[in-house]
Amino acid sequence: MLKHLPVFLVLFQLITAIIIPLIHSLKKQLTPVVVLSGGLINILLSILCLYRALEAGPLFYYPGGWEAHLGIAIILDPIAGLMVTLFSVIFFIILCYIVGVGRDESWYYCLFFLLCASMSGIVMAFDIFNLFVFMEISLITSVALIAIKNTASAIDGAFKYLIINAIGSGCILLGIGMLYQITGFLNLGWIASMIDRALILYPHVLTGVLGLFVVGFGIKMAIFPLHVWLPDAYSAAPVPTSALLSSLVTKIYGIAFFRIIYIVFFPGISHVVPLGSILKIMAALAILLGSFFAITQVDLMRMLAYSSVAQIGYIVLGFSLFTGSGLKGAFLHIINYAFMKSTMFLAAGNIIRSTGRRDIKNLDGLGSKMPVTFTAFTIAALAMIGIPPLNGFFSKWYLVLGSLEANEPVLVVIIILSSLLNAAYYLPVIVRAYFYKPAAGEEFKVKVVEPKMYIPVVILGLSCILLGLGVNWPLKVINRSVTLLMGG
Amino acid sequence: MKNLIIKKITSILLPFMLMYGFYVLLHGHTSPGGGFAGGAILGTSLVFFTIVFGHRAGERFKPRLVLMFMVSTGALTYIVLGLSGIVSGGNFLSNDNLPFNLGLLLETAIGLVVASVLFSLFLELTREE
Amino acid sequence: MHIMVRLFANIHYFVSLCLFLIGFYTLLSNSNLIKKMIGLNIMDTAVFLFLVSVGYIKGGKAPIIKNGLDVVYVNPLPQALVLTGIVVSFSISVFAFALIIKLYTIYNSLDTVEIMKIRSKNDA
Amino acid sequence: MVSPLLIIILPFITVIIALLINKKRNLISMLVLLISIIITILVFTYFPVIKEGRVITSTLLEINNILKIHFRVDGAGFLFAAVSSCLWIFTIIYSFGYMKEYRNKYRYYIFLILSLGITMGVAFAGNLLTFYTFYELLTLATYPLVIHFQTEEAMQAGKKYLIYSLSGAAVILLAIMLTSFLTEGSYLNFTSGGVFPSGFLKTANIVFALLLTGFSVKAAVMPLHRWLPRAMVAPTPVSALFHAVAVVNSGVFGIFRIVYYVFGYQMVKTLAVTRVFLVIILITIILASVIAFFQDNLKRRLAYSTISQLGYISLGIFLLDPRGLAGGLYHIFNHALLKITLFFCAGAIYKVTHKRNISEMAGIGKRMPFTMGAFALASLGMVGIPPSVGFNSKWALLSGSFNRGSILIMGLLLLSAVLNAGYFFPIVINAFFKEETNPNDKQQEKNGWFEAPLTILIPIVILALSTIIFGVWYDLPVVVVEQVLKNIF
Repeated sequence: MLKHLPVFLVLFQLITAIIIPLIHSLKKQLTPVVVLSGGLINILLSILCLYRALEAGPLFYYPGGWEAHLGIAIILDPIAGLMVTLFSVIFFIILCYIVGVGRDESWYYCLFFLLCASMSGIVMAFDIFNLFVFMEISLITSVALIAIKNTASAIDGAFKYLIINAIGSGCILLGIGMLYQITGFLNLGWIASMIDRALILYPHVLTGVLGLFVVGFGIKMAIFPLHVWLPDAYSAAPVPTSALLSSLVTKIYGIAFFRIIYIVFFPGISHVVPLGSILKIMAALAILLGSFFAITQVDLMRMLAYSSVAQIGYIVLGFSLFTGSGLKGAFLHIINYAFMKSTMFLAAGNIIRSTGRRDIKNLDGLGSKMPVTFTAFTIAALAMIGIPPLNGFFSKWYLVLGSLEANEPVLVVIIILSSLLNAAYYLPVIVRAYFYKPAAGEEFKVKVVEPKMYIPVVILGLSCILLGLGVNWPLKVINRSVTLLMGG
Repeated sequence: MKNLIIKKITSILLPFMLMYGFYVLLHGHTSPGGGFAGGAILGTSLVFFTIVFGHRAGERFKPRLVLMFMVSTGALTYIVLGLSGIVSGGNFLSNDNLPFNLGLLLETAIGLVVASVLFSLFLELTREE
Repeated sequence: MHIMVRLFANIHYFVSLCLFLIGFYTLLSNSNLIKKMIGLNIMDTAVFLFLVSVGYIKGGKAPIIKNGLDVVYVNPLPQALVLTGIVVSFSISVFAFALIIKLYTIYNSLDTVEIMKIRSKNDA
Repeated sequence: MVSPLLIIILPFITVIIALLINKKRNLISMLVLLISIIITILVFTYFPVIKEGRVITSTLLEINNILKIHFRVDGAGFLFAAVSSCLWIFTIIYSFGYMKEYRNKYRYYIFLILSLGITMGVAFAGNLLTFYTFYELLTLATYPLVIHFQTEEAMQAGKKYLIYSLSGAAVILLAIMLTSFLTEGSYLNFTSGGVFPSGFLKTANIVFALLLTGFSVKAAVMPLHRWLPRAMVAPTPVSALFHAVAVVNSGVFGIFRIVYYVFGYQMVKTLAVTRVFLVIILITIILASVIAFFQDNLKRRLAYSTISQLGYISLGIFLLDPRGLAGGLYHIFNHALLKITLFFCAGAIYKVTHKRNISEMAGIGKRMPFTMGAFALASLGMVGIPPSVGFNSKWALLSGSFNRGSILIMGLLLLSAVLNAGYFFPIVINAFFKEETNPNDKQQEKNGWFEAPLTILIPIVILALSTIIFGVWYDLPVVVVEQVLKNIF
């Protein structure tokens, strides 16, 4: 039965998504129980997936029994297992937060599970078209998750998100069609086997495909010049949505993109297009300019959103170095970032919920009012800056090592500089909250934050420390993934 | 719409539209067509009906709840049918060892989902606040 | 002359490229939300045209295998792609229109420029 | 004898306990005192081992070849740890009196003890990365202490402190990463004689320059010193402790570690950066003394004096000579003892009379004879007059530069001693032999002594006496430093 695990995982998420509204309309009290137990089983299943992937190597699965070159292909390798596990863990904690906040929206949960299913699909898809379908599901569900807030700014942001990402989807679909035309396959493995011939026969078409993919996936990942939709959408979305979208969803598009790049294009394409350099430049710009934009923001949520633009830069940078350490750094940063950013977003959510304020300037003296939330926020921020025992440091370490291996000292300086920039926009928030006194007439009327709202935040914050001290464990899995991608 | 001619023609056409929809749906596995096309025709005919006879008529049977159940049942049926492939020893959705024609049943489930989704989307979008 | 011949032979690709660009231009140049959606749909259609033409074989039949007959079929895979693509584009359009309706009820306008004006006025 | 880990962890545990007993906040200061005494005792349990010349190493957490939290207890680390932890006790007692009427005492004590643990971490760090970790944490843990009063000025000073320190740390990190890349990750543990591979001379220069720049920020070498005088807005015990002992010494200690344990003095001799840095240090020593001469604010004058004195320590390290290094290490001990006394005196004066400026302190010696007496003793030490403790290090430094054959350095050292005398003695003379200039002062009406409370006065007196006691009986530093020298040379 272990053979069917990947399908079971996705199906379980889909079924949960479907039955939640049904159960909600039948018996309202049951909804949180179903949601939380669904999340837990989800974690168990995904850990099982990871275990299977680590124990017995990559598992290929063909629904319907069609062979690889015709049918849908699903892969369960360490990358997929790792991502699925990471996703389900973060997902569960955010679910706890939503249940704690007490959103009485069965559709919200339904969409969350749908998003989860599509994410699992994206990381496990081994044929491009299947990947595309799952990406579209996740696009629509994420837009719905933003628009569900039903405020003017949320709908504005959602619309922007939808339109721009739809353009990206169009580009990707066109690219898939062109790739299919010149290679005759949709399965990544088969395309890879044809790519050498295609490179000789149709180098220009392949360049076009690559351009379409970079634009399409770039929009979805929100890499620097294509990030315009992100700040509006994330800052207006409901807090759990932005936590999930920012911390994981965009990164998983990155995984999908670079899986294609590594399996299909790398290293042959570098004779035709300087892909690595283009991506590196984009990443470096994202890191620097994202941080600069973040410094200028006055709204807490917008600041966090721009910081995600910068952080995506790190991940793209790590992948586009095409070195072992760079890849390690990228994977590690995906994991660490998921914990850091969801901590920050949920903490920001608590802050906004209990004070009704979003401006950084108005948070003076809040630290003593909401000590638990703010401690978690501080830990995550310090991790972002890259203070050693915390997890953010280690991913930066590997990114720097990767840049050195790739002989790119400029990138090293950029990474170090950006940690300083991170400090420049996170530390003022913390310092203001702890050490400034609220201006006269601006004293807080803080609503009580209940434990069920801050416990998820605390767990996430603690995991930032634990992941820092226990880097060994994710690194083991990451090493496997890296050898897989580097083809060694 | 108050135009008598349109109403009459619609009431004549509607059964044929539904029939054609079912035809496309049920023959999807052996000829062009299938669950999505058939479901779309079915859903469109319902939309057509609602446009002509008004929202009241369309929403007569508490359609939101019913439609939600139909969507859910369709999707669940699809999943259960797919799982039957695993039960019979093959892969998910595999048709090899099954005593019945999986394709037809799957198309039916898809048609159900598509038709009800289409109709419910129309109802939601045109709902007067 | 040679180029014209080649162009004519690949006219579907050329048309789909033109359609894609027209759609893209429409999407970017119009401030009306509905027109933007029309542009997006034209773009999608261009992609579908491209995909279908990839799999088309002249004189090919619908790809349904009947026993004993040996005829030329068109490639079914691109058709499956297009079908899925249509579903996706349909759902995106519906969703976008739902959002447009919401925006219209909030701002009473379909024009992005006007919406921006109203927003900045509200913010100030 | 315990693992160094326990010493480092203990303050963190204390913080957790302190958070738990949140209700009885008065207990916290006592708890903090108790813990710091325990830590001091634990540190001194290493003394027999150090005396035998053994080095204890232990690895806490081996993430992989590159990232390893590693501890090393050797003579130099012991010296730094012992000096810091002893002075910490005095500072806490002093704080009882000094901080009495200020707000946020709770936060103050918590961060004070936290910084102690982190300083112990700096002292016992066994490789560059561990060192960097604690070095960075030290910045963060001392920040709340620097801005303790939360005035606009304090916030600005804190901002400056953070910017300087974090930038310095970033430069260090860059260098560490380069080193780790060059050595393929596995040779970052401190070893006497150095671990840096000899093959890459050009890169070694870059890395060395980066490391020196980074550590110079906290060691307040001249162009990077600007945060230190600004940070004097902190409460006096904090200024005393951090800007005489912990923070600045961590920078100097970092320089020591990289020179002797990462690059090795043989290699440092060949590097071009060394000469440049030596010149910068000499300029720092003289220039800071000159600037100190023109400061009227007592704490600022002490701050500039600190910058100059830290230059001595760096100089001792950079003489690359056993006698010179001994001088530098002695001076860590001596300077800490002397400067903390001076700062405590300044704090006591401010506490009683609310005077900050030297020009207002005329005749104050008659009112506060103990405080000013202690100040005078410490000033003697600062100048380096024999019975006091400061003499030993200056003598060693002089003989070190003599060994090196550099008349210029010897001359500059003597000049600097004269300058020291020039800016310390006027304060003392002013205080004892001039008439009070401010007759409207409230204290004027009452005659007689006007000393600070006992919790302030006792640490001052003990420290001042110990400057003489250690001047006469100098075994403790000598024994330790001898082992360090034996280990290195």
